[in-house]
Amino acid sequence: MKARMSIMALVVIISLLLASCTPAPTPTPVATQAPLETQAPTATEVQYPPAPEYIEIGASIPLTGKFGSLGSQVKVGYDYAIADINADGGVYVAEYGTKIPLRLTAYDDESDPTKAVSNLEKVFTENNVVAYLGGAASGMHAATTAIAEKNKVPYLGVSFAWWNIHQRGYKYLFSPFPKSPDQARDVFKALNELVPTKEERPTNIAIFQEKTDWGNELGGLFKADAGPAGYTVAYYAEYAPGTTDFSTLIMEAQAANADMLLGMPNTPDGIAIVKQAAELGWEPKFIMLVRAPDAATWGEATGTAGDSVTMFAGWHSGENFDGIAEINAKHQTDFSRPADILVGPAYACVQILAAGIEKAGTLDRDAIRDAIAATEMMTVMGNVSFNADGTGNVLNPLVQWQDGKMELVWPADQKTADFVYPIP
Amino acid sequence: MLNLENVNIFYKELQAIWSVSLNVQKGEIVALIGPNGAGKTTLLRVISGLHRCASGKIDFLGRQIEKEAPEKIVEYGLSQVPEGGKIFTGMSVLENLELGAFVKRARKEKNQNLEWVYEIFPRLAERKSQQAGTLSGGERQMLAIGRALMSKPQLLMLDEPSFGLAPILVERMFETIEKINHEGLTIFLVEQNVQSSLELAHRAYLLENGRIVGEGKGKDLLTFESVRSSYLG
Amino acid sequence: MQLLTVEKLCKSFGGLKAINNLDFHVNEGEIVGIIGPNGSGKTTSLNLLTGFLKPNSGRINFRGEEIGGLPRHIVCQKGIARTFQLCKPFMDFTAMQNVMVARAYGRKPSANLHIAEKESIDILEQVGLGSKAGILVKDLRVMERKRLELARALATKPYLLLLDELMAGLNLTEADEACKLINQIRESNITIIMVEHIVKAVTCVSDRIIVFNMGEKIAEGQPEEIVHNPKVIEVYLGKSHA
Amino acid sequence: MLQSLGQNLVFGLLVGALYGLVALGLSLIFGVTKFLNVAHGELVMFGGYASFYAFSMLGLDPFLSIPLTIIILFVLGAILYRLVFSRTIKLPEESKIKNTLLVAFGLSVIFQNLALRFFTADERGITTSYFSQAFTLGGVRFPLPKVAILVVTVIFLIILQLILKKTYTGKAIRATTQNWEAASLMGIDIHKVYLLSFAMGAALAGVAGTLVAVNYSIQPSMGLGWTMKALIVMVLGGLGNIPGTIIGGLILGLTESTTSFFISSNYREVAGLVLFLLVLIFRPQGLFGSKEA
Amino acid sequence: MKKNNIIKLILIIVVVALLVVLPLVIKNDSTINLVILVLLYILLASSWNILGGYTGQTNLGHAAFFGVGSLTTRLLWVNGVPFLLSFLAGGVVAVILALIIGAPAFKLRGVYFAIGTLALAQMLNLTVGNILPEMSYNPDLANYQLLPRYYLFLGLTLITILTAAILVKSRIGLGMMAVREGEDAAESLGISALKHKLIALSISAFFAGMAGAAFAYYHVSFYYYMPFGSEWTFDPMMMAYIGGTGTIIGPIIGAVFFVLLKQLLVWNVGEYHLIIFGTLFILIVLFLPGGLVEIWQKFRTFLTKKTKRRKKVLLKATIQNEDGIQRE
Repeated sequence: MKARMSIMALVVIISLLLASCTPAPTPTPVATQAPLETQAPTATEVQYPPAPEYIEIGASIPLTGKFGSLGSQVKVGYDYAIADINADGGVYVAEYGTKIPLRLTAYDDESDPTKAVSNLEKVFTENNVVAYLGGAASGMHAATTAIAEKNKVPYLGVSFAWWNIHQRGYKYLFSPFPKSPDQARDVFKALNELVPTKEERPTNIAIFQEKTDWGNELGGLFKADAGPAGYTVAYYAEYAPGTTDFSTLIMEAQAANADMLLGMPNTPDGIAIVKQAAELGWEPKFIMLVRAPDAATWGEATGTAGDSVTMFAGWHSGENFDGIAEINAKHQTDFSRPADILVGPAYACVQILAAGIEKAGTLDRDAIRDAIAATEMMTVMGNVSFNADGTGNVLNPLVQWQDGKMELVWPADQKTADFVYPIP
Repeated sequence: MLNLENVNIFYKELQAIWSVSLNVQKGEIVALIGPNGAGKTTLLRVISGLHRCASGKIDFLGRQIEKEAPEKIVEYGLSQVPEGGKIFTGMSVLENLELGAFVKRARKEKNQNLEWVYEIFPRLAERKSQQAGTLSGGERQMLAIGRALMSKPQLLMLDEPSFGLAPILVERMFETIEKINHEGLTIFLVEQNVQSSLELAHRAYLLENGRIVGEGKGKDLLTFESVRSSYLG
Repeated sequence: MQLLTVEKLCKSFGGLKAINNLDFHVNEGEIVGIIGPNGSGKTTSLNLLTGFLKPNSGRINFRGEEIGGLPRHIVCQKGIARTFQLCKPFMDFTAMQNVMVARAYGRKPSANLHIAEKESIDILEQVGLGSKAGILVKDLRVMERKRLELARALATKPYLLLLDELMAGLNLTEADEACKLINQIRESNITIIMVEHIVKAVTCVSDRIIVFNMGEKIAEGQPEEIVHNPKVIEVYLGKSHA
Repeated sequence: MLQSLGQNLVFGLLVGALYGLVALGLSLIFGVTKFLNVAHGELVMFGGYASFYAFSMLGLDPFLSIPLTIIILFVLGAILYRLVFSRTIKLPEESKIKNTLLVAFGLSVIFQNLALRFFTADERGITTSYFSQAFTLGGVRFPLPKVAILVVTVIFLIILQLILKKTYTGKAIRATTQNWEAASLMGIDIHKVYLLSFAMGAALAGVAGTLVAVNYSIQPSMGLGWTMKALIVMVLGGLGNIPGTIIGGLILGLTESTTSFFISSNYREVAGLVLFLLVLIFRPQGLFGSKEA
Repeated sequence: MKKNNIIKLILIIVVVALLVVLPLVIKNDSTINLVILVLLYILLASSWNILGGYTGQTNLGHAAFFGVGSLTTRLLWVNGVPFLLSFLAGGVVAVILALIIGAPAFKLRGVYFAIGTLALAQMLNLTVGNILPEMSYNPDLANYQLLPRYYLFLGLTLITILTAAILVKSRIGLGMMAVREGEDAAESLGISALKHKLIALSISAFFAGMAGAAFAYYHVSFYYYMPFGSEWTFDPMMMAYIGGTGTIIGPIIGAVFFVLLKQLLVWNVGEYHLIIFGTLFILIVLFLPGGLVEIWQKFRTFLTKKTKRRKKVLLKATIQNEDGIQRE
């Protein structure tokens, strides 16, 4: 009997092997590597190698789990951009002398970094992707960028402000998104510009630092930049992500006479913070939560408690760059609202990638990587160029929730509404 | 009133009762005696619908009940006082009694029945608000019987009412049973206490190893050698 | 020679005194029957002897050693084996595996499973289950399960074997077989205590019978004496019989 | 400092009442049926969404929509029992607990993903116009939504106790819990009792969900966290002990809030778990359970 | 019996040989990654099975041992301790944890044991998250190679299965199963239930810890608290139940089935895959309490019954025939 059981086991294992050998249901094009000995194009007749059917791009995006609401926005941005580019025939690749459409293979990682890592491995080996697009949230990027580096695949990611990850010497990582140092610097700069009278400004800062590596970084930067800008850190506290009760932190901030709150909570934590602050009667003049109000449902979920909360979104649908109007129109049809804040940066990623491929003129990953590194172009998020560490030089707009809507309030040349201060 | 015909009962694959037939007539006290493990409790469980019999017929007041759910059988007027009483220890005495009148038929006459039960067991009236778990062994048994009476049954089945009681209490218990019977209730009694139960019963059956091995008028059976041998050898 | 001596043993549950000042002893090579009606404390005393319960007070001396309150597996390793009133075989095991467990762990265990297996077959043969060694317990009949329970207890190589209502539920022929089996076991120098509800069940084999009622010893003696002891008859059949 | 501690304790108690309410349904179900329904957190989630949609689409105040939530979850509970859990009712206790644990685990996977499909991964929450109103007593603030937790919990505890103590149905439930065999000898249809208790437990989860949506936020993957809390509270209070469950919740709430006050808010959850493990080791029947139960 | 054993041995050798040459033949990283995932889950499910299946203690805190193993190995390795040493330390520390919590944990029975172990893993998860919130990176990313990691997993899995197979044939294994079948009876036969549970827990924890160690070596980047997550308990447990607890082959079949089915569903039904998966799982628990192994056994008994019946029918037919002939 046991022998037969082993036969069954064998059958199962063989079927496993077969299953893993068979390609994924979507037929994978045989992606020919770019031949290195590219012929110099002669003016008259050029013999191009057969072009691949698609330019394969891979991504792992948290569509479910705690970063699900961020990931869904990012996905929309990618999809819009790829659709737009493909509507035009795709990206011109000189090596093949033709336009090739982009194809994105994106898997949901359930906000689990381990799954994200295996997703990226999967698209790398199965789809032979030429580039990765990132998911959402710093903690997720922290895991996935290492895979890009390991596989030597250019990686473009937004929705993460973690600066330190760029200091690991990764060559393939690019992020056209405001980073922690920008955010820490700009929060005080914006505040000083928006509230010109010094006496009206808040003075005592409470910082609620999420106990994650990015939280640690940004919290420290807030603290360091506050003094020179003329502010005092009256209260600084760490909390573990997923905390549901912030009453102790809020009461201690209150006791320290803090009149301004800086933090980087994820969405559920952020909702809890503003609700509980209101319940406990803490009324800071200014609140900036870098990440939580990203969620499109923030206004609905927090009502008046979440009103006037500000954040650095990286982008806003009210910006006046080329292409935004079209994105908004499309988003309006699909979701009955202008584009969410992560749609633009995600869209820009694809723009940058397409430009990089076109400039490289080949599908060789290293060539694309070099082309992206040299980016200097207009995108839907304005002018983008990259520093040596892969961080982007991008606009860092300050966004504020007003009456259940997100408004751009700083810098002045882009603003869609006036800054509301102090919080009523 | 109650009629069992060729009832066979299995526990898993093991047969516990072999082709048992017996009957209880209206107004009677019938005793079922036999040593431990003879299958008496199993038989009662099957009559009450807690366990299914493999084959055979059980007829109560003209109804086939061998396939009925326990709650239906109570509704028809057949109540059982299970072995050890199985009172609801976490509830008060009164609540226990009220639960006895759970079936719709009895709910209407709840207060009337309650008085009747208090009359039979004045002790329960004294302790009505006490937690049932704090009662003594004898009181528990009274409560169990009282609870069964609350459903105003036509036939009352008692599974070892003398279990764990001091001799004086056993005597009183049997007196009470007789009294209840005099008030018109038919009684089917399962006992190990041979002497008292046979003196009380009009008729009796002797069950051994899942089979009926003797039957007769209560006092006749008392002198029946098989009873003696069944216990003492 | 006294193998087991119980002195002033007491055990109560809550307020209920299940065993009250119990004294008795068992000699080597004897078969002692313990009888009594339901709730008289037979099984409780058996549980006290085998470590399933801890006595409140009193002494249990076995082969010159105090064993009251020892963990039950230690009691077994010291040489007291028991069966359960409701058989507790390992249901997903074969008959052989059941016995092997006992042989591999009891007193003087055979650490080598091959040896244990061989010895187990012998024991199964001894109780008449030789042909059922490879059969799952699920598929055994009641009497066979009882035999298996016995085999398992024997496989622990006990000095003293405690049988809890082995005879209950057996018909006449089966009971006869059981008696034969017990006599046979006695021949291999194992002392036996039989706990039974029915007097008849122990008279055929016992050298001595102890009668319990309400947690106390009410009578002790030869089987014939016990059957005619008025106290015993009263306990079982009521006063008028006595 | 002292005032701050007072505020902390009050919040601990108010939040603890919510823990108690979340655990109440689980405890009721476990006590009567011995089902370990680890999909309880998902029922809480459904309750939250029910009142969220009642609020955002019908404009119904969350506290007024509680009856609606109860009905929806009651029906859902009854369906779940009939379709899934009733199939395990005849198993012996140990394997019943194990099997229902596994089944419920599968259910929670299904529920989470259904919620994801129908409600999206977005965070939702209910913020009423009066949410930030509070009254102050001795310098300690009592915000209305948090006070509402306590009020609602007490109301439902009383309702549940009244049902259990005063009605025939409730007595039938208690009787079945204590001894199902004797209960069926009383003429009680125990399957009906099981169905009813399961549905009632689900309805209580729904009420808790409303309070979670009002005080925190809801999203499809929120279930496990609340199930964990409910399990802890249930054991703290003694399995199946109804008032004990609420007290267990209060104790957990207080432990968490004092931990954040005296040690660090990072360890508030850990402290709850440590307390739980200590209770398990030294008083496995729970703080208020009796040994027999 | 003997012939069966030979067939069995040949089969095992073939399977092992196939797995050994697999990465040499299929040079596709994602296939190797998938097989590694299967091996990891076989490791976890088989190790869970030693306590959960063979000794009958429903342990919901398996992730604690997995996590502690990965934490130890990764920390030591990242901080420069030689790999082999840090690798073994993972298993050792898991056993130490098992011994510390074993005695108090086994005071608990049934549901209390299950919830208690669940709480323990959750507690470690949160604490580790508090103390080590940082992402852990592979210290030597440039030289990352998949092949040695594959063989590490393969070797470890084989050792685990072999250990389990030897264990259940041994005296201790017999004792463990006896404890599962009935603690009272087992103790009355001289078995110390506590001792056997502790042994089972330690072995189970050791292999879970080693799985964690291999995980730490395999993964490029992860958060230290992640391997403590409850999914590392529930998934392997589900696999063991799907395959059949208390058997050697069960967790293996379960893990293969689980991972493959999930992948197939992801490919074919996309967003609904977990809903279908959950439904299938519930159906298996409700209607196949013995797991997939039981299907096989049922099928076998069905077959034998059928052949027996056929033989009987044949026999009857012959007799009738003979009758017929006689009548003629």
